[in-house]
Amino acid sequence: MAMTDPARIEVVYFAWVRERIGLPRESVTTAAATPRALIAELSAREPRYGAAFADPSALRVALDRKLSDFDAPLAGVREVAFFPPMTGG
Amino acid sequence: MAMTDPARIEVVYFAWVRERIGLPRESVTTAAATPRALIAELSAREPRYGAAFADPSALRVALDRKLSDFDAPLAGVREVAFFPPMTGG
Amino acid sequence: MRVSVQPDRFDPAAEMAGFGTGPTTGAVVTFTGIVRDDTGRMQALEIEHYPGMTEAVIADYARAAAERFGLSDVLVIHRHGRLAIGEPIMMVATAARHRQAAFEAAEYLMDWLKSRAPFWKKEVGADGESWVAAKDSDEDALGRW
Amino acid sequence: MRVSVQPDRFDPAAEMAGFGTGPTTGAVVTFTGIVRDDTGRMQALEIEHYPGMTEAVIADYARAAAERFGLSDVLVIHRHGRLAIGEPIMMVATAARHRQAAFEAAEYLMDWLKSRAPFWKKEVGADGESWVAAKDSDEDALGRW
Repeated sequence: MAMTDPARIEVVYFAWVRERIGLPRESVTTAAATPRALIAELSAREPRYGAAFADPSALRVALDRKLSDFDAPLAGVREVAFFPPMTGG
Repeated sequence: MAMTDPARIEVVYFAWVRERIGLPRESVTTAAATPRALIAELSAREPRYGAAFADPSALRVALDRKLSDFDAPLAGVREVAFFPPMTGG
Repeated sequence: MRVSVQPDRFDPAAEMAGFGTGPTTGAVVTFTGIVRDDTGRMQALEIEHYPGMTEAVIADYARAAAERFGLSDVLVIHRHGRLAIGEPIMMVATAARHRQAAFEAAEYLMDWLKSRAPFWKKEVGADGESWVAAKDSDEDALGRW
Repeated sequence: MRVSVQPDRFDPAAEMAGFGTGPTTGAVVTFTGIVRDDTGRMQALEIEHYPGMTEAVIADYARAAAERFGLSDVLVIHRHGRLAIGEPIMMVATAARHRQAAFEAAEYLMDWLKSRAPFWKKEVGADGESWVAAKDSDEDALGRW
């Protein structure tokens, strides 16, 4: 798993991701270098994360409130959000 | 020129066709079988008709208030309208 | 369905109020055309029409749009007579289940009314009057339907 | 340009009043999305959003639409929270010189907001709750822009 220096990141969840994890947001200290590494790390913690992150292709990720992708670097990012595809309009 | 039994027809003009002819409408007794024959007949009468009808491709025709074409039969028609292409909306 | 051909000014916002209510409407689209002065020398727009034919043609297209796009409501208002800069010329409103049908129906109506409803526009300006010429692009737009 | 992300109900007709006035506007298009009950068993629509990101994303698309389509004005209102059947969810309005630009800008905004603005809809019904799934067709619609 890609690692970097541990940093404190706000992790935010929406819609059914939030419901499965049971939290709207949490602070995580992690050395994960990418969102993909971060969800692997969280999924190893507790089954509820595994249930939320089971299929990354059904998820979207935003870094500091900009839509991004699961292999983007987390270095310097303060807020990571995971959510299902949007249904606005 | 295609002819039929003479009949009294209301002929109606709009926009610059009306302006060139100088009338919004008139009753015409004609044996013309089609709008094309009718404009030939009217054009032979006076130059102002010739000026209005010089280029039939720049004109549209309606028979009894339905858009039609210059070779449609006039038999039974009570109102013929000549006008430029529409500019609604 | 409502169709009005009228000389009187109307308020598009007021016409929109109450349009397309009902449990099957998920999308409402409105189009408003407004008298625009591109030259800075226009004083008014005069719209001539063919009484009797105009109303029938608009009603035909409104019915066709309602059927083709499954509209739950449709509204067309078109003015004639002398209009000042900034005044609304016409309005189309469509209500449907989904956004695509509402958008397509409004564009369908606009495209057909532009070239098939018997209206003729004349620009009245400081330099005189001139009839607005029909555009080939408006006729071409009909090809998509 | 005006963008509002709000829990409060709004009146699309009132929002349309005064929108897109100005001498270069010849065409105004509005789109309103309304809570629809297709099953007869829905009680409400709950809309969750990402505060801070939502406003920024909508403003970005509104600016992009204004530039790309030469809009003289643009308005986006989108609600969040709990909405009853028949209430307006969101509204887009575009003002341009010509009808095609106004229509295209409104559809462009709708297509992008549908799939890129961070909102999530949940249907609340007599039988329970369910998140609305994103449609492939909405993602596909982005291909045209």
